[in-house]
Amino acid sequence: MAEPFLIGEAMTGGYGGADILHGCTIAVEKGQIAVIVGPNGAGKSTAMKAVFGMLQLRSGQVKLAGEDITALSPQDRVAKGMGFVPQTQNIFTSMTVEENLEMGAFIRRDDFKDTLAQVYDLFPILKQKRLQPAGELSGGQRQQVAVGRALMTQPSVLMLDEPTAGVSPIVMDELFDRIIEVARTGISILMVEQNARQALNIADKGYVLVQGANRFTDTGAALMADPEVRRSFLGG
Amino acid sequence: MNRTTILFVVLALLYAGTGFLFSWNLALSILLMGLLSSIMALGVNIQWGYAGLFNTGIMGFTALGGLAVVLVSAQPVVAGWNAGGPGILTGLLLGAASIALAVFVWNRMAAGRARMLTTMAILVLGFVVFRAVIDPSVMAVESNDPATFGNLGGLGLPSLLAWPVGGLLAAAAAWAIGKTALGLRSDYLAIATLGIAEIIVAVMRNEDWLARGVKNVDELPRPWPVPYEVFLQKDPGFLDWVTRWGFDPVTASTIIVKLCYVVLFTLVLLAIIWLSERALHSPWGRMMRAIRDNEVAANAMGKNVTKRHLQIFILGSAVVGIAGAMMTSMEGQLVPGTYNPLRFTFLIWVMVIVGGSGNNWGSVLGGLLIGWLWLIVESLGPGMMGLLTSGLADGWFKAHLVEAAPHMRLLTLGVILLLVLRFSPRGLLPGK
Amino acid sequence: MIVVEDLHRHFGGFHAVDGASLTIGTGSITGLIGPNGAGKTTLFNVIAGRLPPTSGRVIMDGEDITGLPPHELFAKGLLRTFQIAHEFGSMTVRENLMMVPARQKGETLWNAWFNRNAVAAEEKALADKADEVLEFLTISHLADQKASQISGGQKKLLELGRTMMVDAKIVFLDEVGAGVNRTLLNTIGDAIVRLNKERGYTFCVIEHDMDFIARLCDPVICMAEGKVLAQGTVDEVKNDERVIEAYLGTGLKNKVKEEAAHG
Amino acid sequence: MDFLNALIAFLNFVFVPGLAYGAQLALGALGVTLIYGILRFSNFAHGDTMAFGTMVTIYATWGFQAMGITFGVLPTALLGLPFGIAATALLVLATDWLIYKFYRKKKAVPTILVMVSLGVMFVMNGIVRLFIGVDEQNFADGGRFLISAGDFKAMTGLAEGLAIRSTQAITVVVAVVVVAWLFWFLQKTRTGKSMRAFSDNEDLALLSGINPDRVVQVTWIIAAALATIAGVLYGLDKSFKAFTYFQLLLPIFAAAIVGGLGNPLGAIAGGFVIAFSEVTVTYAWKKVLTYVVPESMAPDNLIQLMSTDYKLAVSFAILILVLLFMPTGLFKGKSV
Amino acid sequence: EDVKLGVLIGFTGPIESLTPNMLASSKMAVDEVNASKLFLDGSTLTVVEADSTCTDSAAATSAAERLVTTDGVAGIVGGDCSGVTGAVLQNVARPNGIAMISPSATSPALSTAEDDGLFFRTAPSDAREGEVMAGILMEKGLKSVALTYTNTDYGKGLAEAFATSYTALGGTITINAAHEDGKADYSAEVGALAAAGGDILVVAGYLDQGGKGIIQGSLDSGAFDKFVLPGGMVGDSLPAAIGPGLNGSFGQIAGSDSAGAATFEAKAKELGFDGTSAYSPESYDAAALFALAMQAAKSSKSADYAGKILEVANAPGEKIYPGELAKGLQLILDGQDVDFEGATAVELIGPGESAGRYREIEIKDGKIETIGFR
Ligand SMILES: Nc1ncnc2c1ncn2[C@@H]1O[C@H](COP(=O)(O)OP(=O)(O)OP(=O)(O)O)[C@@H](O)[C@H]1O
Ligand SMILES: Nc1ncnc2c1ncn2[C@@H]1O[C@H](COP(=O)(O)OP(=O)(O)OP(=O)(O)O)[C@@H](O)[C@H]1O
Ligand SMILES: CC(C)C[C@H](N)C(=O)O
Ligand SMILES: [Mg+2]
Ligand SMILES: [Mg+2]
Repeated sequence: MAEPFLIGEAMTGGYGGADILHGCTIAVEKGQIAVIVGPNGAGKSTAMKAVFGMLQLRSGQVKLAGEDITALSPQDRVAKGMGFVPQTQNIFTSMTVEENLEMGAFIRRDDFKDTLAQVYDLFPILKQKRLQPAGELSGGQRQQVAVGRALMTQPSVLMLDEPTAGVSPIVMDELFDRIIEVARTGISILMVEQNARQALNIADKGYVLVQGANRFTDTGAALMADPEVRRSFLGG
Repeated sequence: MNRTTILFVVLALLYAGTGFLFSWNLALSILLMGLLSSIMALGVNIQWGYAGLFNTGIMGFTALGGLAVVLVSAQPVVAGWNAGGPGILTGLLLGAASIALAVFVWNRMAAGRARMLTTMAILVLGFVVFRAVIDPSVMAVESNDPATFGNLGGLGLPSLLAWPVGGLLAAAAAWAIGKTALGLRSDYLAIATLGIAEIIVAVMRNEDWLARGVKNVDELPRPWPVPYEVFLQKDPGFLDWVTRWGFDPVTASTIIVKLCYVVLFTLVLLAIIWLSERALHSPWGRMMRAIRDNEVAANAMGKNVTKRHLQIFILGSAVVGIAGAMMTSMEGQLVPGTYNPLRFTFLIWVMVIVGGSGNNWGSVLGGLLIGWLWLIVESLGPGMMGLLTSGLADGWFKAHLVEAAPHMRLLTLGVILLLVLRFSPRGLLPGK
Repeated sequence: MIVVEDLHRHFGGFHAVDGASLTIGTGSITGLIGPNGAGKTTLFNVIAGRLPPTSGRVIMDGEDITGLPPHELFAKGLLRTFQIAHEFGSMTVRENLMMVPARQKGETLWNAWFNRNAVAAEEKALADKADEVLEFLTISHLADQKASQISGGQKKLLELGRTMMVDAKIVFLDEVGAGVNRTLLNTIGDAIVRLNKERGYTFCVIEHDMDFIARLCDPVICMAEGKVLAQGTVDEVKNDERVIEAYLGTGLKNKVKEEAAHG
Repeated sequence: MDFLNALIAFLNFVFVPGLAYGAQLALGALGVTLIYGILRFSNFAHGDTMAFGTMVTIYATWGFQAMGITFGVLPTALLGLPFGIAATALLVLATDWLIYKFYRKKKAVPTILVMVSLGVMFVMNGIVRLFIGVDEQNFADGGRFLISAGDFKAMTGLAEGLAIRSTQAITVVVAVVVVAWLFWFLQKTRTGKSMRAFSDNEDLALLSGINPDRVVQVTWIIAAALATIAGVLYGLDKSFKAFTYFQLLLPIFAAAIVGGLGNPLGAIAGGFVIAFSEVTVTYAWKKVLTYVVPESMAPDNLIQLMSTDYKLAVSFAILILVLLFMPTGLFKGKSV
Repeated sequence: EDVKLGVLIGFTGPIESLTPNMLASSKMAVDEVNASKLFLDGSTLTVVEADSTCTDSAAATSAAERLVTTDGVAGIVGGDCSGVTGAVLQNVARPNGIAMISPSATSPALSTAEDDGLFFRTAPSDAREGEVMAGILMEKGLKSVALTYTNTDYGKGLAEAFATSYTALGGTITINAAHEDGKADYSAEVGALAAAGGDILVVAGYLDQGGKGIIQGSLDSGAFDKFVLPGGMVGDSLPAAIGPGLNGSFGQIAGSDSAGAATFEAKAKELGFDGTSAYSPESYDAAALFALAMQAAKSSKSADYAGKILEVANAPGEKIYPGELAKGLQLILDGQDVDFEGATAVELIGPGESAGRYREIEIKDGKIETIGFR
C-alpha cells in the first residue's frame, strides 16, 4: 500500500522543555477516520499540534499526500487543505456565531452559503444563535461552533481534538454520523477522543498513545475488542 | 554570579562612572532620585506585579505625599487660620458628611428610581451647602497676603513625620478610589486612576488655601538628621574636620548632605523590600498571584477578591505616597506644577516593566537605571549630538541639529528603552 | 440541602434559566443533565454566587443564600468546579491546590511578616495534603509544573482536586468528565462515591456521559430550555420520552453500528 | 425674554465648539481604538504619530503653496494630506517591522507593548522636533469661516453672533464619515472581519488561513491614515505644535476608553462625552439665563458649576462616573 | 582662564519655543564680552547649557547640579520658570554658593526667598506689573474686565496682583478664570469668559501657549475683540499669528525708553534671532551682568562677585547699553563706576530684582508699537 494521505512520522519534540513526544507516529488514509485515544497528558493534543506545525519537532517529519510539509507554517498547511479544531480556545469569542463560521471559510473564494446551511442543519441551535457572540454560548454550543468552523473550510483532511467534549449525547451521535458522512466524501479525519468507545466504533484506524509514544495501533474494532485496551484506556 | 548581582554591579559602575566622569555630587543627586523612583516603582510593582492592578494614578499619590509634607511641616499661617480656618474645616466636614450620607442612603435603599433621586438630591444639596460654607472662608484665607501666604500653612511638626503621614494620606485616598473604581479592569482602571490623579493635582493646583496652589510652598524644613550645607559651611567643627582631610568645604558639605539622604532613603527602601518580599513568599503572596491569574476562580475558592484588591491598592499607593513625601521634603518645596503624568506615572511604569514586573529587585533596578538615564541624558544628549554631527560640515543643517540637541533627551531615552526591552522583553529581572 | 425556588436568569431578552425549581437532598449525588444550552451552567453560576439571579431564591440548609458572593458561599462549604477549566496559570499545580483552604494564617499580612514559624508549619501540612490529592488524581509528577502547561484533561483533574483540599458540604461539579480519560473517570467516580459515603459530601454533578451519571447519581434532574424537564431515578429519567427526544436521542444510526460491531 | 439670543449664545459658545472639539478627539480616538481593537495594546505613540503625519502634510502644503497651487476655499493642506498619510504609513510599517513584530512573535503581554509604544513615542517625538522644531506652525489657508460671528449678527440682526469655522465643519463631517466607514469595514468586509478574528484569537486565526502579517499591515496603514487626518484637521483648526500633540494624548485616550475600547462608535461617543463635559460643566450660564429670565431675576453671579480651572478634572470625573455604571465604556469595549 | 557661565532654561517642555531666543541672547552678551578681550585679564567666558524643563524640578536640580559640580560654572543664568528656579536656588545654588540671575522667573514669592545674597533677576516681580496694568486700564476708562491667566505661579501671581490693584482703583473683574497651557482646546474657557462679559479681556498668559488659543477663540466666536496683553503675551509672533483681529489691543512689557531695547532688537535681528521674544532682552542682561560683576570683583567666584551685581547694575556710573559691554568692561578696568542699562534698563532694587519699568504697547496694523513708558 502506498503511503498514507497524512502522516506524522516518528515525531519527537515538545514545548521547549523536556520532550513530550517520543517517536510517535500517527497517520490517516484518504477518506478514512483515524482516532487517537490515551490517558490525559499522553501527548495526544501535542501530537495533533505537531502534525499541524504548531510545535517545533526535534526529529521526525510530516507528509501530506506524499509531500514533506514539515517545514511549513500552520497557515501554509491550511492553504494546503488541512483543517484543525484545537482542544481549547477553538472559537472567536468576540465574534458572532455566523462570523465564526465565515472565518472558517476564510480561504475559500467560492460561495460557501451551502456549506453554511449544512452546518446549520447539523447544529440547529447555532442557527438560532447565529447573531450572538460565540463567547456567550454554553460549553457544548461552543464546541459545536468550533466543529462547524472547521467543516466550513472544506478541507481535504480534518483534524479534531476532542470534538465531542461537553456535547450532549444527541448532538454527539449527530456529530459522529456527520463525521462518517464527511469521510465518505473523501475527506480524511484525524481525531482525538475521550468518548473513545463511540469514536473507535466509527474509526478505520485507532491509536493508543501513552507518554508520547504509540502503545497500540490497530483498526478501531480490533482495539475495541482488546480487553487490555478496554480496561486501561476505555474505562472498561 | 547570578543575573541580579551582575546587573546591580553594572548599575553601580554606571553611577560610579558618573561620579568619576562628571561629579560625585551629580552621581549622588541622581542616585537620590533613583532611590525615590525605586520606592515608587516598588509601590507600583506591589499593585501590578502581585495583583495585576493597572494603576496609572501614581502621580496623584506622589502629589498627596508632597501635600503631607506641607501640612505637617510648614509653619502655620496664623493670620490665615484666623481668617477662615474654622470655616474651611467645617465646610470640609460638611462635604464629607454629605458624601457619607449619600453612600449610606445608596446602600440602604432598594435599587430603583427613588434611590437614584434621593442620592442625587443629597449630593446636590451637600454640594451647595459645602460651597456656601467653604467659599467665603476660602476667599478670606486666600486674600491674606496672597503673594507670600494665602494659605493655612501646616502644623510646624518635624519633616520626618510627614513621610508616614504622606503614606497615610495616599492610603486614605486609595481607599476612597478603591472603593469606587476597583471594579474596573485593565485599561479602564488605568484611565480612571489617571483621571483621579489629574483631579488630585488639579485640586492642589487650584486650592490656594491648601498649599498655595501653583504659587508653590518653599523652604520646607529638612527631615532630621539632614543638616543644611550653609550651616555646615559655617560650623567651625566641620571646617576643622574638612581641612584635616583636605576636602573643599563646599563639596564636602554638599556631599555629606546627600549621603544623609541616601542613607535615609535606602533604609526606607530596604524596609519596604523586606516587607514585600516576605509577603510575596507567603500564603498571602500565593493568594495574590492566584487572584491575578484568575479572579473568578480565586473568588470561587473562597478568596475575597474585592477586599484583597483594595488592600493591595492601598498598600501600594501608600508606598508611593511615602516616596512622594520623601521627595518633597528633600526638595524643600511643593510645586504642584511639576506633577505631570509623563514623569510621575509613565516613567515609573517604564521602571517597573524594564526592571521586570513581579520582581521587587527588578523594580529597584529599573528605578535606579531609568532614573539614572532620565537625568543623565540631559548631560549626554548634547554630547551624543556633537558626536553624531562631528562628521558633518558646518552649516545650516549641523546648526539645526545641534540646536535640537536638548530634544534628544527623550529620543535617547526612547532608544535605550527600546533596546532594553528588545534584549530582555520580560524586563531585566523577570518575575516568576 | 439546597432548594432552588422558581429561579430565573435572563441575558437581555434570553431566558437562560427560566423558572427552575429543584431540590438537592443532603447526602445525595444529584445528577444534572440536559441538552447544550439548557441552562445548567448558568444555574450553577447563580447558585454559586457568580451571577445574580433575575428572580427567585436559593436556600441552603434553610438559609437564604441568594446573591451571596462566591467567597462567602465557599466559607459556608459550597464549592464548585468550572466547565471551562479555570486554573491559576502562573502557579505550580501544587500551589494551585495549596491556595484553596480558607483562613490560612499566612494569608494575613501580619503573620506573613512577623509570624513565620506558625505559617511554615501550616504550609507543610497544606503541601502534604496537596500531594495526597495529586497522588489520587494520578498527576503527582506534575506537582511542580506550571498549571498553564498541563494538558486539557489534566486541568480538569486539577479543578476536581481543588474541591478535595477542604471539607466541603456540597460540591458542584460542572462536567468534570469532559475530556477526562474514561478509565480515570471511573476512578474519579469511585472517589466521589467515597467522599459522599465517608465524609458526607453532597454532590451535584453536570455530566453528558450517561454511563457515569447512571453509575453515580440518584436522583437525576434533566433540564431543558431553562426549566426542569424531568426528575427521578436514572432509569425513570432515561426512559422519559421528553428526555430522550430533547437530550439522549435514539442514537439510532450509531447504535446500529455498535450492535453490528459486537455481533 | 429672548430665547433666540439665548439659543444662539448657547450654540456659539457651547454646542458648536463642543461638537468640533468632540469630533477632533473622536478622530484621534479612532486610531487608538483601532490599534487596541486589533493589535491589543494602548498605543502611546499615537499622539506623536499624529504629529508626524501633520508635519509631513505641512511640508507638502508648503510645497504646494510655493508652487502656487491652492485648493480654492478649502485648505491646501487637504491636498497635502495624501502625502502625509503615505509617509506616516511607511513610518509606522517600518516601526512595526523593526519593533512591534518582535513582541508579537513573542506573544508579549499588552503592558510590555504599552511600554514599547512609550519608547516609540519618545523616539517619534524626537524625530518630529528634529525636523520641524518646537515652534508653532500655522498652515491653514482658504476660507476661515463658514459663517463668522459678525456676519451672522449683520444677517440676523441678533445681539448674539454665531461663528462656524470651516475647519470645524470639515472635522465634524470627516469624523462622521470615517466612523461610519470604519464600522462598516470592520463589521462587513472580509478583511475587516479577519482583523477582528486576528485580534480575538491569534492562533485560531492562523488556523483559519488568515495571514497575520497582512492583518497587521492593514491595521497600521489605517491607523496611520486616521492619525494623519486627525492631526491635520486639528492643526488646521488650532495650529501645529509638537508639544500640544503630545498633550492631546490624554483626552484622546479618555475618549477612546469612555466610549469602549475597540469600538469605532465608542470613539465618537467618547469624544463628545469628553468635549461636552469640558465645555458644559464649566460654562457660566449667566449670559444665557439673562436672556431667558425676566430682567428682575437676572443672575448677578456667574452661575458656573465649577470654575474653568477644573475643566480637565470635571471631564475626568464624568468619565469615571460613566465607567462606574458601564465598566467597559459606553459601547461595551474590550479589555485585555 | 576659561570662565563658564551656565544657562539653565527649559529647552524642552512648555516654554521650549521661548528658550532658543533666550539662549541666543545670553550668547550674544557672552560673545560681546569675549570679543572685547578685556574680560578678567584675557579670560574667556563660555556658555554651558542645561535644560530646566520648566516644570520638572528634579530634572532641573540635577541639571543644575551638573552645571555646578561637573562643569564648574561660575554663575547661572536662569532658571526660567519660577518653580524650578526656586528649587535650584535652594538645592543647588545656595548649598554650593553659586550666584543665579534669572531672566524670567517673575514670581513675587522669589522676592522674599532665602538666598544668601546669591539670587537676582532681571525681570521685575509680577506684583509690579499688576499695578502698572491696572493703572493703564483705569486711565483708559475701562472699568470692567474679564481676566484669564495661565495657571502657573507666574500667571496666578500676576492675576492676583492685578486684581488687587484694579479693584482697589474701583474696577470690576467679571471673572477670573485660569487656563492651562499646552492644552488641546480652550472652548470652555472662552465660553465662560464670554458669558461673564466685560469691556475687554485681560490675558495673563503666554503668547505661544494657551493665551494665544484664548485670544483666537474669543475673536473667532465674537466673545471679545480687544485684549490687554501683559509681558508674557507681547511678541511679534502673536500679531503675526492672529492677524488684523488683534489691532487695537494693548498692553505692557518690562522695558524702558532707554535706547537699549531698540539697539538690542536690531542686533538680535542681525544675528538672526528674535530680540522681541519674551525674556530675550532679560537674558542678555543677565549674562552681561555676570560679566560686569566679575570684572568689578576681579574674580569669577560667586562669593566675590555676587555683591558687585547690584553695583554694576545701578547708578551711579556711566550707562552701558547693548553692544557696549566692551566699553563697560574697560571702564571697570579703569576703576570707574558703570550703570548697566542693557536691553531692559536694568535697575535692581530691594533683594536684587528689576525695578520694573514698563513699556506700553499697542498693536497697530499688525505691528507692536510703543506708545509710552511708565
Ligand atoms: N453571558 C451570556 N450572554 C448571553 N447568553 C448567554 C450567556 N451565558 C449563557 N448564555 C446562554 O444561556 C444558555 C444556557 O447556557 P448554559 O451555559 O447554562 O448551558 P449548559 O446547560 O451549561 O450547556 P452545556 O451543556 O453546553 O454546557 C445558552 O443558550 C447560552 O447561549
Ligand atoms: N504549553 C505547554 N508547555 C509545556 N508543557 C505542556 C504544554 N502543554 C502540555 N504540556 C505537557 O505535555 C504533556 C502532554 O500534553 P497534551 O496536551 O498533549 O496531552 P493530551 O494527551 O492531549 O491530554 P488530554 O487528554 O488531557 O487533553 C502533558 O504532560 C503536559 O503537562
Ligand atoms: C518663562 C516663564 C515661563 C517664566 C515665568 N515668568 C515664571 O515666573 O514662571
Ligand atoms: Mg488534549
Ligand atoms: Mg455548561
